[in-house]
Amino acid sequence: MTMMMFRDALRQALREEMQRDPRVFLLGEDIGRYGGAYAVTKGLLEEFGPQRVIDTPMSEGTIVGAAVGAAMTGGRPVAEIMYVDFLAYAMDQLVNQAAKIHYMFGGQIHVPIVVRTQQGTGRGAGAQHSQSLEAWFVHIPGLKVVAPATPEDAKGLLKSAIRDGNPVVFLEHKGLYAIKGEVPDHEYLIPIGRARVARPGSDITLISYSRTMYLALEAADALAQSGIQAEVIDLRTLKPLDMETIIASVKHTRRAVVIHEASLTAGLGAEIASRLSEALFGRLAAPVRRVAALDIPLPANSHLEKLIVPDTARIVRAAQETLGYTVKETTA
Amino acid sequence: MTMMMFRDALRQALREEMQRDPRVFLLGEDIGRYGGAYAVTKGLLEEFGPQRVIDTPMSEGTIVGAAVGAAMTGGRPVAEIMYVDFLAYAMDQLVNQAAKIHYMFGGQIHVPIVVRTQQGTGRGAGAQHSQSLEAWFVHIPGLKVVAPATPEDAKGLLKSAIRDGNPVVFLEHKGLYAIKGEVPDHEYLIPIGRARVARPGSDITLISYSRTMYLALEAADALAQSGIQAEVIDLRTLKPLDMETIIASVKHTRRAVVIHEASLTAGLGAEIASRLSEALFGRLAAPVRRVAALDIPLPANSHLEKLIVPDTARIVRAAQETLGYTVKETTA
Amino acid sequence: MNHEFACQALRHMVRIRLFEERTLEVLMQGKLASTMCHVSIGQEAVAAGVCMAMQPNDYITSTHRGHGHLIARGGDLGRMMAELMGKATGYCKGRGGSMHITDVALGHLGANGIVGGHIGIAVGAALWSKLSGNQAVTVCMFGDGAVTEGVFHEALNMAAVYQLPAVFVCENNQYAMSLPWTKATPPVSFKTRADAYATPGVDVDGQDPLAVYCAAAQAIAHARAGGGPTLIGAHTYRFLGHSRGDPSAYRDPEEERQWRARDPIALFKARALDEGWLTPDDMQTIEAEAQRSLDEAVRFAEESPAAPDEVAFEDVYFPTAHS
Amino acid sequence: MNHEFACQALRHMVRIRLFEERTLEVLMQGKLASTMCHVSIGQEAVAAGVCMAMQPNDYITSTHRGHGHLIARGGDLGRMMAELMGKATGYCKGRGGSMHITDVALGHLGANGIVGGHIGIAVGAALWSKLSGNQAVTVCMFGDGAVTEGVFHEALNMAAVYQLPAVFVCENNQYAMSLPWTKATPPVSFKTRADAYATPGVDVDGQDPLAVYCAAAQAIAHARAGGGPTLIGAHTYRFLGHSRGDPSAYRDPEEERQWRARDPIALFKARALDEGWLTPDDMQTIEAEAQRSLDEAVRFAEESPAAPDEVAFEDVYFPTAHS
Ligand SMILES: Cc1ncc(C[n+]2csc(CCOP(=O)(O)OP(=O)(O)O)c2C)c(N)n1
Ligand SMILES: Cc1ncc(C[n+]2csc(CCOP(=O)(O)OP(=O)(O)O)c2C)c(N)n1
Ligand SMILES: [Mg+2]
Ligand SMILES: [Mg+2]
Repeated sequence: MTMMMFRDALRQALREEMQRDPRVFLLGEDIGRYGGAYAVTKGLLEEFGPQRVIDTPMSEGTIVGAAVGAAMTGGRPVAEIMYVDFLAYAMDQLVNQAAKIHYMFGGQIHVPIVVRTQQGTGRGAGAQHSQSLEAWFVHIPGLKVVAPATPEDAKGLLKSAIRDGNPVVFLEHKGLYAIKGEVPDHEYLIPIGRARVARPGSDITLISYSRTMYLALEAADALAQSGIQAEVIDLRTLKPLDMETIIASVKHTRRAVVIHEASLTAGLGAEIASRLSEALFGRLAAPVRRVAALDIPLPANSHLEKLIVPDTARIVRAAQETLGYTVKETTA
Repeated sequence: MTMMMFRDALRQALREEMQRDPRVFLLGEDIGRYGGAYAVTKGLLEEFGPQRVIDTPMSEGTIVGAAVGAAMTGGRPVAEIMYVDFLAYAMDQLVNQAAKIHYMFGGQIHVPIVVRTQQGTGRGAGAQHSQSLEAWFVHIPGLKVVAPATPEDAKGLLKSAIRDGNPVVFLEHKGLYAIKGEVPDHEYLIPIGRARVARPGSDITLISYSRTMYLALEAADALAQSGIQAEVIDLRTLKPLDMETIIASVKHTRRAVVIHEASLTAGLGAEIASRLSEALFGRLAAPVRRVAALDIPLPANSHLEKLIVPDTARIVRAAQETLGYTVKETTA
Repeated sequence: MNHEFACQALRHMVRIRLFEERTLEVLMQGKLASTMCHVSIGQEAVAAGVCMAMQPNDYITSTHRGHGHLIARGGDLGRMMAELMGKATGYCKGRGGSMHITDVALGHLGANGIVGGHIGIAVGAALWSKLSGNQAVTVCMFGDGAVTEGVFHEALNMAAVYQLPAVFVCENNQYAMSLPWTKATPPVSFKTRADAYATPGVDVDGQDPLAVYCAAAQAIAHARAGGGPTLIGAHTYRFLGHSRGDPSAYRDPEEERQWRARDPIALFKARALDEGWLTPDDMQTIEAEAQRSLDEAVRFAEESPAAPDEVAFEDVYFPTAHS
Repeated sequence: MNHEFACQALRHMVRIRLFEERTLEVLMQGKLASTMCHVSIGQEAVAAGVCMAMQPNDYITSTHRGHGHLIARGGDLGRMMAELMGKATGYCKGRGGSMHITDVALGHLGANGIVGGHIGIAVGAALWSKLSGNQAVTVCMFGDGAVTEGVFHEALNMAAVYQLPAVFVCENNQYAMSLPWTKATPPVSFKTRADAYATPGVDVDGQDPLAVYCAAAQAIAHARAGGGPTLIGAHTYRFLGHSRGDPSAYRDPEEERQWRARDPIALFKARALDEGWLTPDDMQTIEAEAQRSLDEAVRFAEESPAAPDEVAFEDVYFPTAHS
């Protein structure tokens, strides 16, 4: 194992896959000499040359469109879109094209692309640079969606995404690039579609992904001080959802809190909460709680931003309320 | 009251608002001489002239962008996007601009636009012309989202949307334009944000909107034959959700099925189901069921299409299962 | 101009015309599986001229009005008709219909229902050719409506920046649904539009397969030689409505009359006779053969089983073993 | 060229320069509320020249690098600095920061964080001017990066089709982040790019406020008279990195040196002396006054209360009584 930053783990994945498979290439804005806005691709231009690391003009729609076309004809493109917010320019290419081509054309062809992008809060970057839009992608059949929290998972999942035969939206978090974690020294893959128990516990399940996993772990620490053992699940893949792992945990704990940085309403938490409520009906000790961003755009102001998104205190509070929950009497 | 088609009710709304307020104007593709792909604007060019009914080039992004700019400077634009699928080209303008400007610019300015569009299945129109994307819009703070089912509501809600000071996504259903219903003769508005009980009942609540309201009513008819009284709710507005009306009904019936044509996963049904499960925890007789499209793109084949989206039979079955539900024993 | 070339050009045009006339009949009989169907009657010379200039390993991307592109590329009429009727033997298993009709084995990367939606895909195919050295040229067909979508600009720019082997062919049939070209965009030639990307641009008579062929052949050769993209504006006319039930009330009947007088098939036949490229016998043979192929195609399609229910549920994801 | 004009031009440029230098200091002190901040040092002549050509009722849309546009439009330095520091007295209640800084009362329709995101908005403002007859012209400022976004094309086309009173000004500072203009797009003048829309296009020296002013004034007059849009390419250079922490390692130091030798303020001062537009005293007065305004602005901002928590929760929706 080697300790490394999230961004370095991603870079290792890209490098290894580019070495392994000559069809793999990268395209995006400022990914070459600049090394990417968040320094993920630093050095890859120098290593692989401008045929494999392609700086594009500012044309997000056609970056994704070109990735689709290259994938349909034999390439294995990994496109970088600097902020998920800018994918708003490329939704046709991602949703109407990439996600549907395999089905629409009768299975004749498939679209193995990875769209790496970056989302979330933490930098006071404002309404147009801080969104978390995973729910959009999770809603679309034909896409896969991945959102790793640790360097190890980031590397293993990015490698799997590159080898996958389908369009994968790979969501990084702007606040995680510099975090460090152990990464295995040998070659490995993390399978798409499998969640991970990040911390075992028996009293309540905290369901998290991407940056919120760290908040959930902190909350679990805090809860442990009052003797509560929280189990933390790191989803890792958002589509397909690993409901098996989630349900197995909540079956046991009978209490769950889902945490995400995306807006509450119609966020991924709703999907998980409703699946849990259905699967474990009558067996939950309290309703599934969602700790999410308020339904408010994000201010370009680090202090105000913090008021909108989940923090450890809100998770702890939600967990405590869930643990102290008693069914109110029906007053029909 | 006058019997009229959905499209005619929409046209009346546009006409009345254009007569009332000289700032109201329409823009979109083929809305002038052609009268709109679904004939909603027929005759309005002749009546109001090319300054108020503006045929645009094919540029969905800039249609919405131009609406935003016109609204910021005093106009009251109503943009038509022919299919919701094509809004994929305009997500930046709708989501990063229209939805955020009021907040982002400190409340200095607001963006009173209506984006009328059309969605749903029923015509075997294929993967790129049949989506139902309401969940995308409902997820975005700053937008309002409306999806009427009846001509009366269509007219009253469109008038309210035009008078609203915020961006409103107005979702019509391609299968509803020719349905008929009574429309009041006097001027009226239907408020944004209020659901309607479309059929009272006491045994189970069917929560529907847009075209699925008719399926829910049919299902209620079928259920009535075996003595089950289903209450049908027509949401009408999807953002903000009228949870008060929904909860009031389900508190009473203790059973609910949410029905929509959008894909199941991360669809609006998840939001409603999780809010219900939380609000009425311990008071539901069965889990909230979702009857939605399968997570599959839509085939350009009317027969196959029907296999993917909800129909009356599926709703009846879900209702019956909900009514016959018994909590399974925990097998931990 | 040799005899064989003329035979082929006429053959393509006639097959397209007959296929689409037959499609309209089948549609009127209620036998199509989708409501989406757009025919290109009047525009056949563009598809014929362009596809004849292509090599077997080249790629083409197509539009909602794409029957002609697939036919001229060598598409099987039976599988096409089967696709339109939603049959199991259709190109897309009866799941794509007219608007997504595709034969990937022919380098056809799909008809597309989003106007402009495939233009980026064409850039990507051409990019991969450049990166992999596969020697293919990608031809991107699109309508005049797509010219005003942002992707047109992004794609032309990107193809020009990377000097990609791509040829962009605008089938300017003068209308995007009801919007006349003259109201969609200022009166600017495709040559001038291409100048904005420092790339060759040319305007050709889209009613003349030979003119289209020459422009396309030159552009394709230029692209294959590493010279980068070309923009071709092929000026043509859609003889019928945008789709079923569109009486084209927004068009001037006199304009329609004038364009109909320039039917590409009639013009080509007259010229071929004049120039001695073809005899009346040749033409009759071609037309009879096309007729027979169509009869057979329709029979094949009608006798094919409907797409079974399972087809609705397959192919959402490509199976991946790796992870 | 009169004395007053020169005073104003210099005043604008100096205020912008000082504001941004001060912004960088404040940023280094950790006093900005957002991490997003882009300065336009080196490009001041463009903002000055353009805004001086505008009338009070005109509109302007701005970019992520927009301090200069708002200052030259008459923005209050104190409220601007307060906005950057996240103060309650800021233009956007401390919620917009540098990238969304806006004074709507000045016809400023917002700085925008999405490259190209405001170009459609400019079209809409100009469209409403045409429909309402409000006599305003809308000036749309954008960077070279935006030129390759699809919206640029859609907007130019739509403005040209409707002959809208809009002026599109590309502040071509030679780089979009690390991407040089020469690699973003083929070497084509803005004149030629405008030809694609049959609309006037002009390339000007963006280091010369007078040249920019003349081009903008002509374009604005043309637009106001109903002549439709103009595309202006103002060629300039960003002296510093894209944003904090960008050492511009992708640039040739020799190139930087050459451009720095063309500092718009130094150039203008030299010329103003030469031509007798301004005396050294005039200049000193202008600079001292600007310095004072900045000191005051910073004091105002620092003394202002931080945006209270409630600000985070307000203004998601505009209150509507009607329904
Ligand atoms: C993005 C998008 N906008 C609108 C439509 C609806 N539509 C389908 S074809 C068409 C006209 C297209 O015109 P053109 O590109 O000239 O092709 P033509 O139909 O003339 O062959 C329109 C508006 C669409 N399919 N996609
Ligand atoms: C749609 C979009 N893509 C990418 C970015 C990230 N980004 C911000 S500024 C910038 C460069 C913009 O270049 P240009 O338009 O020339 O303006 P400049 O920064 O040079 O003033 C980039 C890539 C963005 N904000 N929006
Ligand atoms: Mg056309
Ligand atoms: Mg620039």
